[in-house]
Amino acid sequence: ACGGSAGDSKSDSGQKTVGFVAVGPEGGFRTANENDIKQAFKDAGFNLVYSPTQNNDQQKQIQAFNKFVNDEVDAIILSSTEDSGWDDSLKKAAEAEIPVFTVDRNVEVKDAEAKKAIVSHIGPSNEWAGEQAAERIAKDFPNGANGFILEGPAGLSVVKDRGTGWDNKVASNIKVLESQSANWSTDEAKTVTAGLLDKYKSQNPQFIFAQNDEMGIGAAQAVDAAGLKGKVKIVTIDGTEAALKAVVSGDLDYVIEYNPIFGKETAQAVKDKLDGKTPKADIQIESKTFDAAAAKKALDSGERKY
Amino acid sequence: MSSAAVTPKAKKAKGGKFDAQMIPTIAAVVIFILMLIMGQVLFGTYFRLGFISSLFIDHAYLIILAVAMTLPILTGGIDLSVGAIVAITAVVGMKMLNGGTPAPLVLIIMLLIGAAFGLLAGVLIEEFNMQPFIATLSTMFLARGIASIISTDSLTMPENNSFAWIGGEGWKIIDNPKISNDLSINLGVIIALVVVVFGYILLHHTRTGRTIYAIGGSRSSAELMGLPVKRTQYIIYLTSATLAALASIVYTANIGSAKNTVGVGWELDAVASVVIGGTIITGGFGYVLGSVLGALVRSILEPLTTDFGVPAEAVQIVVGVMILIFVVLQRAVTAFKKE
Amino acid sequence: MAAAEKKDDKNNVVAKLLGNNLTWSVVALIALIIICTIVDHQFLSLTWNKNTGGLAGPLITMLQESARYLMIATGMTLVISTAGIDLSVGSVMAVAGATAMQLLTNGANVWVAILVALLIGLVIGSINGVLVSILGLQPFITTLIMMLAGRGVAKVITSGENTDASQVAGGEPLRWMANGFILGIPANFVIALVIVLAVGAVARKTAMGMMIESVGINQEASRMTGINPRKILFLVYAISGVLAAIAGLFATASVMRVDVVKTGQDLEMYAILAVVIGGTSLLGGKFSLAGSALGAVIIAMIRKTIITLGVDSAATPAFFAAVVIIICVMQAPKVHNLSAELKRKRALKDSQKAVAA
Amino acid sequence: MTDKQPIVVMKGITIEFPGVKALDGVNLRLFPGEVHALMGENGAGKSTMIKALTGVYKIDAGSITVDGKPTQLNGTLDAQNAGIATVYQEVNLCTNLSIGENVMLGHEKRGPFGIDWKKTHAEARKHLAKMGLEHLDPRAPLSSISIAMQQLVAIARAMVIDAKVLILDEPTSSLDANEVQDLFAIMRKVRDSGVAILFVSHFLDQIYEITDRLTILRNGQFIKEVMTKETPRDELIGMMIGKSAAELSQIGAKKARREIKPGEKPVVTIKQLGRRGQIEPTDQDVYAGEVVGFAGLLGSGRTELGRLMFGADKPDHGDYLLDGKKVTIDSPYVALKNGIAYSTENRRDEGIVADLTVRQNMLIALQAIRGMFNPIPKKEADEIVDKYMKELNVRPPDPNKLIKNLSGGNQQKVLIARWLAIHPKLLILDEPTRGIDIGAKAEIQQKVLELAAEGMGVVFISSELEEVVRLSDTITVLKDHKKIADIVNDDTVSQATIVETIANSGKEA
Ligand SMILES: Nc1ncnc2c1ncn2[C@@H]1O[C@H](COP(=O)(O)OP(=O)(O)OP(=O)(O)O)[C@@H](O)[C@H]1O
Ligand SMILES: Nc1ncnc2c1ncn2[C@@H]1O[C@H](COP(=O)(O)OP(=O)(O)OP(=O)(O)O)[C@@H](O)[C@H]1O
Ligand SMILES: [Mg+2]
Ligand SMILES: [Mg+2]
Repeated sequence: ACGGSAGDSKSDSGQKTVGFVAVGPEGGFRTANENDIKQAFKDAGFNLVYSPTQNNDQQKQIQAFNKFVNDEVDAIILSSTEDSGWDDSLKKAAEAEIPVFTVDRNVEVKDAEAKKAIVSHIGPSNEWAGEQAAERIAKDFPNGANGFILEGPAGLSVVKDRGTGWDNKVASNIKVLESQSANWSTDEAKTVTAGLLDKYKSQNPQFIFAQNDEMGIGAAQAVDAAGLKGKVKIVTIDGTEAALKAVVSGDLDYVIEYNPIFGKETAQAVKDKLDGKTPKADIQIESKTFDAAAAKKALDSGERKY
Repeated sequence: MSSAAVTPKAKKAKGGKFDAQMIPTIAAVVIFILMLIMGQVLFGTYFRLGFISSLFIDHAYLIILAVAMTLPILTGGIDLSVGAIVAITAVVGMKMLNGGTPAPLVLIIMLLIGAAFGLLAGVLIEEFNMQPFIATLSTMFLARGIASIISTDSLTMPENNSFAWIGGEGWKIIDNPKISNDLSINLGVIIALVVVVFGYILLHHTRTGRTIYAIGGSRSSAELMGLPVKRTQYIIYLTSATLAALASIVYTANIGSAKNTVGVGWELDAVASVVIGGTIITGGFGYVLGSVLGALVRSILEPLTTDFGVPAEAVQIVVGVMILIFVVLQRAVTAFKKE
Repeated sequence: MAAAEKKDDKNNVVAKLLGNNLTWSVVALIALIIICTIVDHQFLSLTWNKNTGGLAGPLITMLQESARYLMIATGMTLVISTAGIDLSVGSVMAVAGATAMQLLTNGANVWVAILVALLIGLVIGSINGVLVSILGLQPFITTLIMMLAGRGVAKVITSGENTDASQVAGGEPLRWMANGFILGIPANFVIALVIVLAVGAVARKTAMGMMIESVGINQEASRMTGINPRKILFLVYAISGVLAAIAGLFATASVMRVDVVKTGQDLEMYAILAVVIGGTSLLGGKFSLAGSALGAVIIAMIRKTIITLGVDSAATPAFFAAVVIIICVMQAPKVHNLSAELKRKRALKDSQKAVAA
Repeated sequence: MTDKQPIVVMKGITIEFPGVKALDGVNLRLFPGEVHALMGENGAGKSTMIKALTGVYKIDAGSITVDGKPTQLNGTLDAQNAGIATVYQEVNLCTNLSIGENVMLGHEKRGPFGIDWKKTHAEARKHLAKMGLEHLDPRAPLSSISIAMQQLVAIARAMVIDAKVLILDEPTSSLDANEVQDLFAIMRKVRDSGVAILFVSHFLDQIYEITDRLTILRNGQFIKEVMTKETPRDELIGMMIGKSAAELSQIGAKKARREIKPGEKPVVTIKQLGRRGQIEPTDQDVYAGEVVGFAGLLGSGRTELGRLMFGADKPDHGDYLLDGKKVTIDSPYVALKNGIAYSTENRRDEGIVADLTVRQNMLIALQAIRGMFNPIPKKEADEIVDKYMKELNVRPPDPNKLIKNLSGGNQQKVLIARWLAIHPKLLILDEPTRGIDIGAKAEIQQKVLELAAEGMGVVFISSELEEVVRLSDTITVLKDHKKIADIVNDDTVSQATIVETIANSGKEA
């Protein structure tokens, strides 16, 4: 996407410019997702202008969004760090008649004018993923069990959604001894888990629900170091390659995919809209779940992109 | 750079009070204008009124924070808590609005919370000998932590609230058919400009302001001169924290929602703005107007990296290098002038 | 008479101890351990873990985590002593970790990976050094820039991925460095301690320590005595870079995976806190490596306490801040001079009354 | 006179620092319309006494009465509000601000829109003019003027408040004779307006010229309060040093001139060495064992020439010859390596390393030239420190004290020890006796002569013509950043000769 044509807006050359308000590379899911979107739009013949933020700072995203409106791009893809706070910007987009497509995270809009700007939402569901985790633990331990939850940084909406999903479906005989944040980090998850295993040794913890793969892998190492491999089952969300391998090797019990590969779908929706069609308002991306067998099959197939 | 060479000449012509201390600030002006011109020439959108409008509307908060940060930095201190104060005041304010508290009262309480953290920082610094860096780092953790304890939800503003008026669309001064050519302004920008004027008057036309510079020159001298150093230090941290609360008001009003994670890293953006504007981090020299320009320069870095299509992984490197070039250039100009 | 003198002596020792920052750091450390033990009676228990061939228990994991803080706090101490600051250590950790992990996954020999990671740390530290010493840029802003750019470099190295080398064969030495044990004690802690002692020995047995302090106290006066302040400044930033790279290896080797965003994030702040808790002033001058080492362990201990107490994750920053504020307030001269000050005031009042009468 | 009521009464003042009792039951009375001098050797406690009166230090015992009211001074602000204006021993101004602002800080003239800078500057100009500084632009940065000028600015600042008490701690130590006279004229005017002046100086001539009353301190102890007129010099010196004046080591009249043998090579020769804006290209020889005095008015360029010869500033013109060989001296390190040392006139900013100990301050230069990784063996270090602590009589005799806690004069001695420790071939001393008590001054002068006798080349820069004439073999006279004369200091030369030289060359130019 190296080119200075961002401002050439609705140029006669025919190539449409799409602004991508992104989160930026932060490993795992995000990098796979954004690379896929970039590639898909390139393949579809769009000029995609990519604008990442830092520290998940919504302010930088708002700035980028408003800039795209001023640049009069043909469409905006919004991968927001927050689900609210977009009303004003969306209103501007509506006024400028720029269609907006939200990806990954849906945004909440109150203003009727602003709502008009959003054409479709494309992405998998975080709540669904959390529910899957709860169901898996219920299946693993029909007689009940004790365990921990490793959360992302307090306050992110992904963390809340995955937590809500878990709460929706968690069985009554499953007891969460403690929820701790490990900041999405492998390394921190290892420390935190080691601490929790020490602390709750007497209560015989049997499961860990890690809200992302990175933390799950860290937890697995702590479990291994404590000599509890296999005795403590770890369920994670995301479905990165490293996590699938870990499922195969038995370090993790179960991985719920949060499918990042929906660039094609997004590009198609944009194309449809610009061609005058009306894409579906909610394009759900299907995600899979992996136990050891499924993970092995997926890895062997060589089709996974991340 | 041609601009750099021009500056000292312009300086000499004016003579008088116009001294070497102002060069970095002038360099900031020149470079800001050059960046705008570059953006316009290459991408054709930087002179659009819409771009200029959102540059100010979207960064009114940063301008306020830059002014706030200028005060402690002028004394050789720093206030790392501004970002976290934005978070806690935003969360509390939004909670109260949703609880039905009238907007004016909410505004006052937000400012008071900011002031309370400023007071705490002041006490830690002046009564317990903590260095400003550590004291405000502590209040930063504290404010951020309390904000998270209060709520980790994304809070949105209730409908039809007089609070939103501050940030709302404001007024279109020039209304063109195309939104990208509208020149608009909102109350947030006006507040920011008022804050700038306030900062200027405080620093250059009050004794407190001059004491701030004196402390930056030499705290012990200022003390021996019989200046009210302690009181001034309290004023500084109270003001910077209260202005941070004001920035929070402007920002939350603008986007209509709040969250405990808002403002992470903003203190560093504010510091970068202040430094780009020519204020020396060790204190004693600098101008509040420079900080404002610094905030604008800082704000324009991201659009430029986006338009140049800098690969995502390298964006931070490029932003870092741009600030570096900036600082080196200022340094070179200053050294050149000294010769 | 003699007894009175002895008592005076004792008072003096107590006063000296009370006035010493290290004392308060030790008190804080012990207090945290006691709190943890009250909440978790197993806290002090040590068991032998056959699995890892070392001791196991909460204190051991705490020491394991403290290794990286020891490294960055040591480098930071020297930098702060010159009245500078190094905000880039966290990012250097990420860069060094990313380098090592990326090299390993690309099939490089583990020793090569380690060496290159350290070299990268040295290079980034040296760039800081050159910018600060030769170009005369302000340390705060220079290393702030490096903190931003460094994280970008880490992302470039891994193409934005969180490179995972845990499955790579041959990474054993690196893994051992972070997870292994020497005589039952965590290897990384032992390595860190040895490095701290080595730096301390070099600083204090040669004139390096004094020259660093001298530059921090009065750069111009130092220049006039024939010291080359530029050389000193360059040196401390370079050292800080290398030590941060070691910390980065500890952090990534612990899970054999780099996290481009999270590895080393915010750790510059922890390092600075450790240094300040250890009694080195941010204004430069006299430094205490022992104090900083203690500070580093305290930081690890605070984090351990948070886990042990089960502090809600939302409340962790506030808890952290509260502990830091308490420690710093305890160290404030005003607080430990409180009784002396009251005594002085009383004596003064008495003497003035006597005069008036 | 005696029936006058004192405006300030300090009684039984005691101040203790960790390990030292700096003041022990000292009394002091200041009377309106009088100049009162605090007398005592370096470290006697004069500055500490002043800081007790201005609220910088808290007193441990005793009482302070101002205007008949018992007063608690908890800070400089309190003192200022009580009508006490102070000029401290070390210049305490803010170099980042303008001259005018420094004068007016805290007392800026205010209009309806905050500070009115026009009025403030005008006011500053007025106060500067009172000090004979009308030529200074109040808008110029303070850093653009010399320390001496800054001292005068500090005094101008002290006069801004309507003080009842004016304290001047060694204000004359960096002034030349003319400026001292100007200052005295002002002091008299102020005194006659009914202000009590507290004055500290190590120049007895000045004491007898300007003061009315003396309080003598020794080792932190109150010795006596006397009237100046009624106290002969010998008696005063006796009270100050605790032994009779006769015992004071005295150096004879003028030093016997060291003859330069024909064909003898100088240790250092500079040829047309100069630096734009600081000092015009200058020639100068210094022979082994020769003392070259630099004389000139304030701002004549003596310091600049000294710094250039030391490499503290890089020359942009000319050559440097050492023992006849051309060398490049472009940094203090190179100079020190080549055996050239320079003791600064700006002790606080360029001299002491405040937070290091006396011992470290003495050894640091030697260590620097030996290299960072080649530490001085402890035994050798101990010997050096021991030797100079004794030889220069540094007090307190504890090398492990932080140098910042020493009195000004003792700091100076430590710095001289620092340079002697490296055994230089050429020692440049810039105002080495500034702020030093009469006993120590004689010791230092004696030391200079000894060093010269041992074959060291010495450049002696001083604003006191008297000592320049007494110690030098050759006197280099500078004016307006240019060398104007080399005077061979034989028996015919006196202070007057030099004053004349300076005056005459002015006419020629
Ligand atoms: N802050 C301090 N801490 C410890 N000792 C101090 C401190 N300040 C001064 N002293 C000691 O108190 C004594 C008195 O010092 P003071 O500065 O009052 O001397 P002085 O009479 O002004 O000498 P001089 O003529 O050299 O200026 C000295 O022995 C000095 O070492
Ligand atoms: N005519 C002048 N007006 C203003 N400043 C001057 C003037 N001449 C010299 N100065 C400044 O005064 C300072 C002192 O000059 P210099 O060090 O050469 O004097 P000096 O002869 O060593 O006198 P001293 O050491 O007694 O101050 C220099 O910084 C110089 O810039
Ligand atoms: Mg004194
Ligand atoms: Mg001089």
